[in-house]
Amino acid sequence: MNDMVLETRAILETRDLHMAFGGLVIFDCMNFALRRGERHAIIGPNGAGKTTFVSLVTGLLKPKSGNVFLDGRIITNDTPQQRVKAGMVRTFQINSLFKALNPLESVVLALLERDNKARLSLRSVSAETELIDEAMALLTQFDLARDAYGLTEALPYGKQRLLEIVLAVALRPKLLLLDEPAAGLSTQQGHEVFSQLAHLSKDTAILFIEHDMNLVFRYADVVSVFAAGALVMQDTPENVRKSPRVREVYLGN
Amino acid sequence: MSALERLTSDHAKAATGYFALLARWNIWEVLFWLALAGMYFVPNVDLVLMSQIFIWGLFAMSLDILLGYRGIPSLGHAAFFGVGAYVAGYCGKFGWTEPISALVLAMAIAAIVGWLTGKLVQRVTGVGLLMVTLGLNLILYDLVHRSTDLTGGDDGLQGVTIAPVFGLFRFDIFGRTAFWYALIMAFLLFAVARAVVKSPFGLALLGARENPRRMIMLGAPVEGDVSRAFALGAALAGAAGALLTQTTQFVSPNTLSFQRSADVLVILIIGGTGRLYGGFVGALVFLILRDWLAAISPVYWYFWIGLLLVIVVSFFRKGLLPSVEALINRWKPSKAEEPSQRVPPA
Amino acid sequence: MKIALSLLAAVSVVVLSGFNPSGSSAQAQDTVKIGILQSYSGITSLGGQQTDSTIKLFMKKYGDTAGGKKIELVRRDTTGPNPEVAKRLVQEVVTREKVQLLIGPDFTPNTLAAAPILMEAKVPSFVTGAATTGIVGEKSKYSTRTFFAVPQLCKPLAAYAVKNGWKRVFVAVADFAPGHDCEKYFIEALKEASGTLAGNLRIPVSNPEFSGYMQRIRDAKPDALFIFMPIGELSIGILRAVNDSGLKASGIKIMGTGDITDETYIDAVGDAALGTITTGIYSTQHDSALNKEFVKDYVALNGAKPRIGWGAIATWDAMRMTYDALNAQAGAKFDPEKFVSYIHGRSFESPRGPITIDKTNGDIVQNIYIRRVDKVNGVLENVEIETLKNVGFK
Amino acid sequence: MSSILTVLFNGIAYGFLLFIMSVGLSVTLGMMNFVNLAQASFSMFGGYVMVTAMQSFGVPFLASLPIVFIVIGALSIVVERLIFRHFYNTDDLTQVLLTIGLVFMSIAIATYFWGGTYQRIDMPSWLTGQRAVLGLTLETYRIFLIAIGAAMAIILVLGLERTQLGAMVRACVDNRRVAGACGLNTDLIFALTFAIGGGLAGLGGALSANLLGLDPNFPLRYLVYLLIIVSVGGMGTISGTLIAGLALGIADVMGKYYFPQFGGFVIYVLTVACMLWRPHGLLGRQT
Repeated sequence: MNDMVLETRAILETRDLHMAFGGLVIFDCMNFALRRGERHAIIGPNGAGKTTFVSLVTGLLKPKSGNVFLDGRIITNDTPQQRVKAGMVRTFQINSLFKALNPLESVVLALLERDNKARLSLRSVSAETELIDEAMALLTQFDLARDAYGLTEALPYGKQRLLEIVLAVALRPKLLLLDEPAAGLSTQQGHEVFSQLAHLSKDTAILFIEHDMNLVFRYADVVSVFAAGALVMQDTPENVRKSPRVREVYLGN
Repeated sequence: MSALERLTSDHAKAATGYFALLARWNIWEVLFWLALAGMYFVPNVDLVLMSQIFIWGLFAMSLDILLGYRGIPSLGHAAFFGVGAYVAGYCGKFGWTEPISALVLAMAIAAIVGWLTGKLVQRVTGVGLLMVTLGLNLILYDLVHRSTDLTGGDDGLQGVTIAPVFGLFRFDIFGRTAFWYALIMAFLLFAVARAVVKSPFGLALLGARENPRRMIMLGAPVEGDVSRAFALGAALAGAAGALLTQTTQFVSPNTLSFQRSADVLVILIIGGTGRLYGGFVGALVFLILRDWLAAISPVYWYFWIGLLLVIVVSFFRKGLLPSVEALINRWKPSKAEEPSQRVPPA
Repeated sequence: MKIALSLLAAVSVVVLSGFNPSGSSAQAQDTVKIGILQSYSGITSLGGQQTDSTIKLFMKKYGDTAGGKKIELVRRDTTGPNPEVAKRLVQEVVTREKVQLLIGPDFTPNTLAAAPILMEAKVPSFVTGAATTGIVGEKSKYSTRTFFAVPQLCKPLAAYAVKNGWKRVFVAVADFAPGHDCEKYFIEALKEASGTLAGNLRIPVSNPEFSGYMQRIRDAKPDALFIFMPIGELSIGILRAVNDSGLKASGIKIMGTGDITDETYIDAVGDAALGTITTGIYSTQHDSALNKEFVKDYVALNGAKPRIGWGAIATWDAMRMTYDALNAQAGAKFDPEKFVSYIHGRSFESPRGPITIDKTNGDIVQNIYIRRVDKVNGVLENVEIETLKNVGFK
Repeated sequence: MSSILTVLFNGIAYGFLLFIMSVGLSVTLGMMNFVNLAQASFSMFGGYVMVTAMQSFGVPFLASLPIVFIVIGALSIVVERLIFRHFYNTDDLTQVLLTIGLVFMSIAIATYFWGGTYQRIDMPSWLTGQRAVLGLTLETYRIFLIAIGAAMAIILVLGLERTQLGAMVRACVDNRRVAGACGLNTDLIFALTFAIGGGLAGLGGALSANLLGLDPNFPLRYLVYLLIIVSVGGMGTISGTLIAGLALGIADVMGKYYFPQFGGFVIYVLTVACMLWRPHGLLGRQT
């Protein structure tokens, strides 16, 4: 792997990753690479290990063996916080938000944590005017400005989904991992989410798990197909769409 | 950066305005503290009882930082109160009689003990957390209670002399200095706690109370914040302990007894968690009621205190303050409500 | 931070000024207000009830005026050894109720917390429920002790044991301040009487289980066991354990200070207390006409339950001295200095026996009785078997 | 050598006593996920019912035990129906505060009915004194405690953890809605479980009153011990409570015999260490 050219160097890489829950082997020897700024989709039937893979990469789960590299640096044993500080941010399949905080406060909190300004201090939050402005800008960008002051718990599911993504984007990640971002959204909202993501700066890599094939084929540069804990195929969306093996993986032979 | 350009300026101003509104001292807060100060001039008021209400209020507020803002309950918060009380007691006994500096020293030592406790209980939750805090409190109580040559044990620390405040105001038997000293110190420490709770750290505590897993994913040092929250809570509790020692010139093991840990929890729940004022309102109600009940039915007042607690837990679980506020909000809905008050931790 | 906040503060202003337990009536010339600060609730509620019954009896016999002044009582509940509450109540009754005398507060921590106030406000007080040495005297010039000082009860049994040939004595005390004092005095006295210490134990105050200690005492094979435990479940527990574990049956003499066989708790111990030898300041069995009359009247007025304990006799003597001192300054305005100088140095016959209040520091010199627990017509009693005359408080 | 065996025997007896006193709480706390500190008050009233039965009605000691079980069981059903059933899905802290309030009320009620003094408890003659067993002189009452404790443990472990009733109770606790859906009368089962828990607590109070002394402050004195046993033993398992009770009982007695100067706080240190090492108790299920 050391013959990689610098600018196409992998932002994320796993080398012979092995993971098992007790006897059940999830990944035997998973090698995976994601280039800087690449928009990469992971598809595959349920139970193919997609969410487990994301949890391993983001540190919520520890692999049995093998290593994970971020920007060329080994992070297998880093804590989830260290990974976030290193620029790797994820969203959850099921919304995981702050019930009692309203969207504005939630995003401001994310920004404060990003700039590590949330430690013991006597200055009021209102003093952080640029962060508050940035938060408001992000909410406006994702069309949540009108809901900024309402209770997060009272937001419709679709808007909560958007807020989940805003919280991740707020951290200006180098690598954004999205676990079924469009889940529970209408197709129109789904496209809206993905077009927002497309606008993100070029050097932010995005790795997302998605079932909606036309979203995948429209927004992904590269598609990986997972099945039963193995990377069956990794290619451009068109090739994956045409490949008989992918159809076989989904429909079974 | 087209998104930023599209930003309309009024959106930004409204957002900063929102946080400024939350931080600003509103009229009712000022009235509350003036009312408390006004108690001094009420004819025939028991000044010593008032000073102890301020001390209990400060102590309950220190628990509110942990329980109301970070969602960590504790059955052993009196441990920090006792540490502060004994540090102030030793200062008074061994020549460091100036009260304010002794108070600061007491807060510092209590903060260290709090920080260590935070480290210890980081991964424990639920009944286990209640048991660990209770256990630590009982161990400290047992140690203080038995080492008679060091702490005077059950008879308390003797020979504690406290110099007049600023060399001018002696702690007289009528409790005048005690009243003002306790009130002003309680107010200053309240202001500090209020600033911290309105600061980014306060927001981080609320985030961790609501959803620790999400905070981890924002890169927040959640466990480190637990220790910092414990240090802050312990420092304020230690200050309350020191105030009690200095206003009564005496300290005994019951400053860190299980009864005190239970009482402060009851006071906070009666007042209401998550708004810093709950502690003071709870202290006002609990101490006046107990003093009055003990006078009219000396043997059976336990029954009425128990009944009060059952009623508050059953019908006013959010506490008196929030329930009264909810009543008032029905006619005149308020615009900005503190995040900590919206969804009670229970 | 709505209107609710100042609404609640305003309510409490009303509650506070309106409801304080008793408005301070103007200080009439011809009344003397006595503050009664005892524990009426919680673990030690018997102390308060006993004080009230004794005062009721005293005022029934000697009327409610003394030296031409009407006696007015102001009662407050210290809720047990709770210095924070005790100090506040003393301050309240002294500064707002303007009491001139005080019976109590009970327990050593409460007494110590109250001392500076009583000194400054010159309010004479009677220590009827705290035994630690040195809590009367120079630190509280206006206080008089009618209870007892720890050494008074702890020292005599050492010499008594050696005299009866029980040379090897094991000492077991409760692990708190008075316990450590008592242990120190007893071991000193034992050395003086050339007895040998078979071993000593400090038993934690919150402790329901004694069998480990019983085994340790049995292994040491002492002639006698000396016990110091506070009144209450610890005394009951250890006496039952000593009996159930067969220590007493194996011939070890059981000794202790009178607290462990106090009349108010002895029935709960039952026959396990039989034969226990204790030092005491008072027993209802004391053989004197004055005592027989006192016991008869007390039971007639207050009933047999709860039984008469040391708190009662300490309060009785305090009332006795109050009335005498007030009569001595009849007609004049109440003068605390005269009151205290009249009492300090006085000797008189109390139902417990002759007592003297030390001139210099107001502590008590009294007879100390060696007693044994026997059944007197079916009831467990502390029968006095030896009298040690005028034992000092050092 | 004999003293070590006697100390061990006394430790086991004290362990069984702790088990008897806290098994009621482990039933309610563990199986019903309800932190009921007022269990200590049920124990106190159990003691008072026994004392009243023996002294006012001349009921012999052994016969008074079933009476205590039934009376306190009934009392706990009333309290459960009136108060507790509204608090099943509240958090631990709310339950702790509610039950502390009930403990305060029970102290005043006991003082009102039975007075503030310690109760006089006369054991039947065959239960007092010592007996020579295998060369050791052991206290008869402690032998009786071990016998009753063992019997209760067997009945409970088999009864609640191995029988259909036990399964029904655990089903209700794990998921009340679903259990209700498959036809289990959850209210009845919850009330019944509380009755068993309360009855056991009453029995615990009656059996321990002789050793620990009975007065209105009984709950405050022994509340902490009950909590320690149940949390160390593992919320919800009878066997966990038994092992924790025996372990702490023996450790306490042995501690006092071998290094008496440490005395009381050995138990507290053990508790904190155990709760940190296994927050759900020795045998507690990972809830």
